[in-house]
Amino acid sequence: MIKKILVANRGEIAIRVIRTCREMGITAVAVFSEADRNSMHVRFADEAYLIGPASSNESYLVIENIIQAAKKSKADAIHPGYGFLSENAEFAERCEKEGIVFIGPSAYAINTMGDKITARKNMMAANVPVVPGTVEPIKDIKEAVETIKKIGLPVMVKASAGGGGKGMRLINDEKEIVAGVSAAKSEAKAAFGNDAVYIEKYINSPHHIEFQILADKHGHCIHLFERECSVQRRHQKVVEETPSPIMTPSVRAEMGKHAVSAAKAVDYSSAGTIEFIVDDDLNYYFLEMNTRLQVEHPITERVVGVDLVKEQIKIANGEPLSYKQEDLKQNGHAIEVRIYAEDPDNNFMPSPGKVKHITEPLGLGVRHDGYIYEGYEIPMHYDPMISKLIVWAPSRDEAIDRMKRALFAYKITGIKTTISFLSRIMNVPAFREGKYNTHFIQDNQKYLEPEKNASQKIRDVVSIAAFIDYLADIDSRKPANGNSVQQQSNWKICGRRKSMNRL
Amino acid sequence: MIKKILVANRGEIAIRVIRTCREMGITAVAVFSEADRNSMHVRFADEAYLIGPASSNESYLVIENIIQAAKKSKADAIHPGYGFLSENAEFAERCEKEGIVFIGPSAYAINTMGDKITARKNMMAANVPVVPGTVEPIKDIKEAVETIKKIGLPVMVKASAGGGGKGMRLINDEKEIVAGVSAAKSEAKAAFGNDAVYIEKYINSPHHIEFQILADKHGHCIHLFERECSVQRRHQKVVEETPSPIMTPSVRAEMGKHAVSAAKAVDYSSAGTIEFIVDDDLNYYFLEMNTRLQVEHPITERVVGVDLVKEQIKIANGEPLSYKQEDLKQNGHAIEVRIYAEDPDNNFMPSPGKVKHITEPLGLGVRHDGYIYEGYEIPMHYDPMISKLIVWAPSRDEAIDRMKRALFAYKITGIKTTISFLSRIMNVPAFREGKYNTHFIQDNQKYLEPEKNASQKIRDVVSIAAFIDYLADIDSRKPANGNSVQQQSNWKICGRRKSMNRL
Amino acid sequence: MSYEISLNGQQESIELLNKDGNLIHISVGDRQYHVDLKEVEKGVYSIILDGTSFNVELTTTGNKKYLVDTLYNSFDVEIIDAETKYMNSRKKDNDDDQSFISTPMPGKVVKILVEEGQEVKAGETLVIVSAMKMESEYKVTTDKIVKEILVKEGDNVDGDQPLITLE
Amino acid sequence: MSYEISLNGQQESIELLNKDGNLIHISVGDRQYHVDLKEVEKGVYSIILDGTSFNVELTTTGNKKYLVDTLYNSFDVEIIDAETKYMNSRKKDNDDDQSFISTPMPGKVVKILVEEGQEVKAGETLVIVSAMKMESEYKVTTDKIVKEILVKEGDNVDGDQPLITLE
Repeated sequence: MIKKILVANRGEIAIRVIRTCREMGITAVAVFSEADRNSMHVRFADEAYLIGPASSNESYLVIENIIQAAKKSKADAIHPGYGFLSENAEFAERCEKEGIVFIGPSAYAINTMGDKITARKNMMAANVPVVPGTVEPIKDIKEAVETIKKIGLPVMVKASAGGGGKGMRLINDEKEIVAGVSAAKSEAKAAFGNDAVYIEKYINSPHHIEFQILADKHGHCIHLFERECSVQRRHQKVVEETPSPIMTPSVRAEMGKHAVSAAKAVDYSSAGTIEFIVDDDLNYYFLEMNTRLQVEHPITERVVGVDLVKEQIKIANGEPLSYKQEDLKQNGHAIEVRIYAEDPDNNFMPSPGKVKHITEPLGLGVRHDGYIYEGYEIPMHYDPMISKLIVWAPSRDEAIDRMKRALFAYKITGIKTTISFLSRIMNVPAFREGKYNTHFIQDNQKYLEPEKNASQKIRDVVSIAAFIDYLADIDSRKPANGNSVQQQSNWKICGRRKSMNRL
Repeated sequence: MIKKILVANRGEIAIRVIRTCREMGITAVAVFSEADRNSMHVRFADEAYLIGPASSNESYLVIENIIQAAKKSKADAIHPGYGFLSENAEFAERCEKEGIVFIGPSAYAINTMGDKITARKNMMAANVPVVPGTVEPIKDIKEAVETIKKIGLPVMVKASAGGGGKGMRLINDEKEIVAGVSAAKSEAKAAFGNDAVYIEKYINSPHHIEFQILADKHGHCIHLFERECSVQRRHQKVVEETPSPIMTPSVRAEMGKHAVSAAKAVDYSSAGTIEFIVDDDLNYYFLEMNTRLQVEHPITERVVGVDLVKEQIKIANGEPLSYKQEDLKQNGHAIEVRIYAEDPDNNFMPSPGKVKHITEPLGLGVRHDGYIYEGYEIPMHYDPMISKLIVWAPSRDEAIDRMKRALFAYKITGIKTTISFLSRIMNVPAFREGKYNTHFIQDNQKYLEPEKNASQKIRDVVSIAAFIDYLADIDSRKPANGNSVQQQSNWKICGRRKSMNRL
Repeated sequence: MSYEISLNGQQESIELLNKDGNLIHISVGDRQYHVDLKEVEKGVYSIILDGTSFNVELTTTGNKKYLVDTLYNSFDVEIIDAETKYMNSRKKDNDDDQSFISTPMPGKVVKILVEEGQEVKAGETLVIVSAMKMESEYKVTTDKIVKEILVKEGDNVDGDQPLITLE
Repeated sequence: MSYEISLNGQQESIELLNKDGNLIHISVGDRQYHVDLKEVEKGVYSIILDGTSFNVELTTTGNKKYLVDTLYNSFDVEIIDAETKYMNSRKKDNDDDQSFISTPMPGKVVKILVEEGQEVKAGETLVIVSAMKMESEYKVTTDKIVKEILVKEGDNVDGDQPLITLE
């Protein structure tokens, strides 16, 4: 039985894992770099051990240091969170060798899913659909034409040796095939000295939809439905929701079965995610598997009613799954947004620094998972994500309204954050209608520009507040009149007396 | 259509109502007394109007002032929250006369349910079970004996003119009837000069279970299941949960039907609560109706998935109910605790004052509805409740674990609060087993005493922190050495340099 | 330099032996500790001792006096330096003597039941103060004479503010 | 006394006309306001103007300079008194001249691409600084000579700290 867990992570995910440990009566051990002595996960844990300098290459990523901290604290198990060592097969192996339970899948599963080509082959063997295309290079135009006809249009022809868009041709129409392949080949030849190309099905308006799975060590595996993650910036997810606005019950059931098959194909245990690329007609293809907890796991927790970290720990303990597939259903709608310490009005420039004031949005249907506090200096060494806001409501429309309300009331001063950008996303018509794909952010730039116009009244209110603060500040610095009791501002005392009279 | 709502309340309930207004695109108007200029509801609302001095008799309870603020702000409707004017029929009538929508039931329903005897008669007419007993005084012993046999033992014989326990006799056994009634009569005669008594069924181990109902203006009425509210101190609820641990599906269905009948008997519309007294055998009797939103409404919201304030507003708008009875089900388990600014280790002495620091417990399954903030001076004029913590989990056991975790992480310094007392309740065996009634707190005093023993280590850690703070404070007060750059503590600078070297 | 520290009334010696950044070597009574101590927010200390993480929050309650909260407990702590020792020795004589009536928290004076110059018996209620919808009665512990009444009915009063002086 | 105030670069006069407790009569440009203004937390103001409730949060960004956040917008505000006016008039001559390279936020110097004394062309990158897993390049805006390099690769730097001086 696991009695003590070392959380090999920092930030919001460390705190999130510790909360579940506490509910299960498990002692939680934090580890921290020298830059994180003040971090909330250190204060929040039952125990805390220093594991090295600020740079994660010298601390959170050093297997040896984590293992030493686990031994020193006599932890039975390690939860890796996400990022850092969470998908490192060597770390999982090392834990096993040291007799420490790694709360995650086997090194074999991590390795197999970690390599794109091996994963693709395994998935094809398990009858999980993958993006149609050729893995081996094609040299012959005739062979290319046949392959393209088999895959179906549109396709992308790509230089095998290529990169940077060179030797790439999108083919939409049958008439373009010969010319397109030829052009790609000659361009590839010119650019890389090699005219081999391969062919891949082109997904016109791709959706990123992933399925959460849970698998125990007794061969049971279930899925916890999908998450729609198509709102992305620089390939980073910004907003996630479940259910997906484009999903149908039959496709959901089918994709869920394929997700379970995918996990079973690598003898998976623990929580994991199967990512699919999906087109507008709901054709879907395996993209990759994340062999760990995801940042966006809370929306599944809210809609399905399962604590995923608790299930991970129970699975690691060797217990069978607490739920059967038929026990699970999706209840209502959940949306998550990720808040970054970045300046959305200045090309998303990172904004580490000292947090001055936080107003957290709470209330019905709102979950806030964060780690910063007032006076905390956000280190520049780590990921800029500072919190996640998760809302739930019976319907998607109500969930959007609730997210707008929560973002409206969410205020962090001292650093720049993406809160205003996220608010604007909620107001984009395509988002409200649920009609969006991974091109969402570039397609909707005009809605996402910062609002530059403030009314004269608001501008004047701002001026007034700053001016009064300035006057009060001057006043408080005035030298004392020799009488120490009178050191306090006369102006302030006068104000206070007057307001007492009003009472 | 309601476009602007004045919230005639303060504290957490004002903020809770404003949140829903915002989700519905409705402008929220706050009102405040002179003691509440700094209160969060004033800061949180779109508009705010002063309605009088600190004393609620001169502000929040003055109908005229509220109406004037509503007119000034051009509010279409008033939400009364709970307490203050929420069950004041005169206020509901005045709103109607002024053409302002009162978000609550009719003055008729408030009046009828507000008078205990009228309510009892109405409920009997509607076939809702009431506590068996006689309303009219009984003079004759023979009549008394017959009545008691009809009601069934045990009964309480009470002096009609009485009070303070005089002329009261509990009768458990048939043999005691004649002697008991005689004794009660002669005691009543001696104490009050009047030997009339009445007889009431005695509920040995009473449970307080209430049903949430919603009724629209089109004759539809549904119930949203029960809340168990038996954990009480001085007749004030402390912990509420849903479902009730003693409830069965068939009794629930039957009580729900009676709750709907009760509401329909007074042509009820809006949200309301039917309170029942229930014995260990699940015999239940109508106690009273609360014709308003309850403090504990969030546990129903969480388990049933309905925003009760939103439904109130929609009903006030004349819309039909959004839900049918068969749409609703209880999903998982929710518990609420109320946090008071009282010192549980000192006979629950009120503890107004200035809040120094707050650490809010958040994360999966936790809702925190409060209104205080760091630096806020809690006024002495109003109710000492400062916040509510609501948790949800799939099962009751997990919900208790989650509540323990949340209370563990919940910290308010500067004032005394009941957080530690609530933690102790979660650890009482009778609570964990779900076997408790309204005698819970007096029956479990030994579990609820403050923990006096802290380990030597914790005591020393406390001493060390205070001592270091004291030294740092002395150090920071040392006069400058003439050199203004050196005004900062040499000791601190030295410490900082050294820790920079460590980095 | 060695000080005394009083924790919930129990007094012990305390001495800072060494300090290197946030690493502190300190003795309390006859026990020595090496702790990693940081003030992470104003008055909030994060302390790591032998791997265990403690959160300690201080509220200043007077000169050299603190209310200290840990996750489970609250403690009254006082630092006893030479000055405090001197003050304490002087105060001792009058310590059990009640020279005024006050309330521990802010409130509103509801009723004053005595007049200046009146003799009052031990246990007699002098004043009723309400806070947060609750009324509390304040009594004398020994027989006294009411010297001065410093407030009137309806007044708002602070915590620990003298309301009625006695002799 | 009348001051000037600059809000996102737009300058207007501002004058406190009267103050009675938290009730303030004030003029901004040619507009007059009666506002109920309270500092409810340090640097956080609650303002009620004609019934509308505003929350305004101030962060001091320099001498007489504020970053002011409302629920929807952020503003750079500067109070312009006689001293500031004098300083501004003196500074104007050198204003468009870039005399050093700095970063707007704290970070770590990843790479320095120039040497002291080196001539650099407009648009040339002098230094790369990383923060939060993102690297940013800092360039010169006009042709310059590198005067002094104040940091080395691997150094942690604060926001607005001069890294390389130019002439």
